[in-house]
Amino acid sequence: MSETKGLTRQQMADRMALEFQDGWIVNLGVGIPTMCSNTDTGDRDFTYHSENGVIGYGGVASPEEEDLLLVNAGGQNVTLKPGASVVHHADSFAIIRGGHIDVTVMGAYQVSMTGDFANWKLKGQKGGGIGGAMDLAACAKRVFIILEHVTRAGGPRLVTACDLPVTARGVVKLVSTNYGLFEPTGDGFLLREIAPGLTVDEIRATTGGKLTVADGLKTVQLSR
Amino acid sequence: MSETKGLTRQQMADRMALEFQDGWIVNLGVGIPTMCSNTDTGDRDFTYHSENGVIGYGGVASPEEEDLLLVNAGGQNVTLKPGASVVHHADSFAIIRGGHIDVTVMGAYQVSMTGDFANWKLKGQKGGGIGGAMDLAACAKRVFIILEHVTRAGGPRLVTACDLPVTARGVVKLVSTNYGLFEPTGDGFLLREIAPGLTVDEIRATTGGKLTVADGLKTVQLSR
Amino acid sequence: MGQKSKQFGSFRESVADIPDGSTIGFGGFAMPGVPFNLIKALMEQGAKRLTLVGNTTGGAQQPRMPDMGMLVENGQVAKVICAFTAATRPTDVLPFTKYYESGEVEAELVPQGTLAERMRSAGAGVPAFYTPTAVGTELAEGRETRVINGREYLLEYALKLDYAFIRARTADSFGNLRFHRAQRNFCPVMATAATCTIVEVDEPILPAGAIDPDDVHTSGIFVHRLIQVPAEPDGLWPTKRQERRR
Amino acid sequence: MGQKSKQFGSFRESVADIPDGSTIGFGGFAMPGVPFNLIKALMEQGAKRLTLVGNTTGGAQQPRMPDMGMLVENGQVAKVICAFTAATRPTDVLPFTKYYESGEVEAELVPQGTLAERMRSAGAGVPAFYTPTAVGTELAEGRETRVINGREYLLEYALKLDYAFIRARTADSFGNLRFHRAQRNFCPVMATAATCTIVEVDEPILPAGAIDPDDVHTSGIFVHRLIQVPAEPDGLWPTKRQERRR
Repeated sequence: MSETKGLTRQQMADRMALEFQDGWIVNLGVGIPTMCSNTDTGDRDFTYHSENGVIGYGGVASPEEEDLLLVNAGGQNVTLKPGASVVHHADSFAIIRGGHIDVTVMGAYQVSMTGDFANWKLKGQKGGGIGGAMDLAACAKRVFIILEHVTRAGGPRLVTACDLPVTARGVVKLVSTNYGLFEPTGDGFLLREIAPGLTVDEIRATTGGKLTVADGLKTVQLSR
Repeated sequence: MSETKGLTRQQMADRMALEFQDGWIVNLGVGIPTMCSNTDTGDRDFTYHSENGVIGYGGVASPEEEDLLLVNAGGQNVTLKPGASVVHHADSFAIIRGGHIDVTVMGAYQVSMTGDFANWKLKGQKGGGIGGAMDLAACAKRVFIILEHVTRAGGPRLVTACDLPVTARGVVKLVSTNYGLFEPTGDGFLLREIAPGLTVDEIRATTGGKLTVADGLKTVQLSR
Repeated sequence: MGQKSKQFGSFRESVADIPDGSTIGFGGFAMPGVPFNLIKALMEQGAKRLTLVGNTTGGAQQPRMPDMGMLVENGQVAKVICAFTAATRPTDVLPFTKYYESGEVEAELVPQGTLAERMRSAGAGVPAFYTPTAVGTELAEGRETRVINGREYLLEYALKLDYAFIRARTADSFGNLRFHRAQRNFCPVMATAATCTIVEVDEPILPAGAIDPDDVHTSGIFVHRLIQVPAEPDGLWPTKRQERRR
Repeated sequence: MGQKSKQFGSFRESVADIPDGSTIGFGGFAMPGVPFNLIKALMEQGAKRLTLVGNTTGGAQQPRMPDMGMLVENGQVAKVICAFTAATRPTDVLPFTKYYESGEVEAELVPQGTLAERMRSAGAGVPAFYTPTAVGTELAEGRETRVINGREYLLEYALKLDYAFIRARTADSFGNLRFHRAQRNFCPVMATAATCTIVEVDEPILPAGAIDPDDVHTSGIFVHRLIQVPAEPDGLWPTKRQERRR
């Protein structure tokens, strides 16, 4: 990915992870969302669920810890936390579809001001990569998205309406970008926190729909 | 139960059990059907499935073998055969509904000539006892019924049409009574084997619909 | 995987907040898996107008242990949803029958497999499914059916629970459970269908991680409250059934 | 519990009778649970016009092990049903893509949870169910939906398999299986959906009864053929993935 303004990828993940509440069951998508598990959340502790039925996985396994038959949804060899368990795929998605996941964090190409998002298919592509994204998007209690604020061409990813095929409609509650923290409001986006070094005008210029700004707008606090 | 002509309860069960093929997955209802597990079937061996998720149970437990948390669908403390396993209720009925049970043997109040049967509700009763009977009846590969040939009042139990609420329609393949072995044919019953001491005329007089008799009618062979 | 302890010190505390009008599922099939101690605590707690979900209202067997029927007799129940409102053998009259026949308590009779699947569906986010069970019977009268690939099926809806009361052999502090033999029955299914699952546990509660992840029957993500059953006579345990007289 | 042995001497024999036009499910998610040896045997066996069901057509990872995509490349496949016809990261081009884009092979793209539930339904005798997944998306266009309790759901149908190819850690001679960690994934679900389940097993096959009944993951009633995987190089085993380059 090209050099970008504002937050680093890890910082975007860190900001998102600070929203998680103690005891939450969390599903992290591949890529930047996975970095949420690196965040120091103090006393708060979570249960990480993976689509392949691993409940309670921990960090990426060191070479000595590695078990070739223990992977997360990204195919990484991981460890297990005390209290972990394993179920089969139908039971794993029963957990997802049944609304037992407190939050899913995913990457996306676009998020719309009505909370739609697109992350499974490029323009003009035949087929695509859905994986568990549509189940998670439709069924998790909260859908959080992490993405770069602008495309490589400089266009917005927070848009009035997705022009790529959507993954689910009206579900996105919170978006963390390198420019700040946003909520879709129906007719635009609420800027809740701004990244250091960015201005509201810069953000407004690169965001679809109406940009509203939170009262007493805070800067994203960085621990690293 | 009152004294009856023809086969004993164990003999009715024995005759039915001889129909089972090696390797079948068998579900036996409470009462006479359970006695099928006492039958000597020679080299043929079966897997007994119980509604509560016990797959591969064996005989009733002796006092030394007894495990209070191991019961069959009749609530009897049973043993397990080598290769047994346990699943929960939804998975147990997934086995039933999914057509994985080769035969279910049940008791009944009535069987009709079209293969309907009734075994969950008495006349005028409010509510009833369905248990797993409707699932088994609708979904097992074969439904076999064991019952006394006539009611206490002397009326038929093999009837032209059930006047009790049915458990399922058109499913009964074979009926073992104290008078013999029968198949519902649509417009009556085919007498496949006759119990020692009974006559075709006696059976015809106590059976609903047309009674047809198998070519070269055999007598039920008894091992006890 | 969360700081809050799921362990409760007493059955009384574990059911204290259950409001009137709750829908509660009760694990158990015959003796195994029945949460005797939680039922007893709920009788003392006194919540009213409850909807009870379970295999049977109970009471046909001796010795009689706490069962759904006792909550009915205690005046706490508006409705039961179960696979038996009468005993398997018609000559066994259940204590429940007179309350049902008088109209004091409502009942919804559901085939056992449909009952299990309706709760499984509630836990699995499936609002409705089709089943061949009960097609052509009194239970299907006036209800929606559909022909799929030439066979007729009945539409059934998910059945959500506010609480599940279940019993397990082993638990760890995260709430992972193991059941012994036929104790499993409805228990894991109800745990997934309930907003709050309360478990009475036969053995001392183990530290998280003491159960191998491959050997967990019900994940702790479905379990909210754990109480170890004390030794008799303080705790209620399964007992040998008396033989029926013929 | 039956006299006939389920143990086969070779992978070749275990797939010998698979006819052209079969629908075959392949367990596995990333490396764990993929039946590498059965896939290899099926490539040698040569059955044609197959419908393959699995999470992905494979081929994006290095080292490449036998996967559904290789059967496609081998000219044996009419259709795939899976959750990915493209890789998660758009820059990874799957070998499958050119066969799909040219129209040589058909594909049905199904959300992963819907795919698992459709097979679970096939095994569980549920012909169709409703799910919120994919409502409002391209996948729902022209399809039947229904509003239940104010929310819109999509109707999905059961997906039956003729064969399931899966991999397990442990088996007994009755066919009871245990999986190690993430090896479980689709394997138990496909076993219930298939007319014939063929299992490649990591460890020597145990006598019936060697696995505690409480610890069985998949009952032998769902398993028809067992073959132990030989040591390398005769047998194919999971290997460490190469790190991706950024």
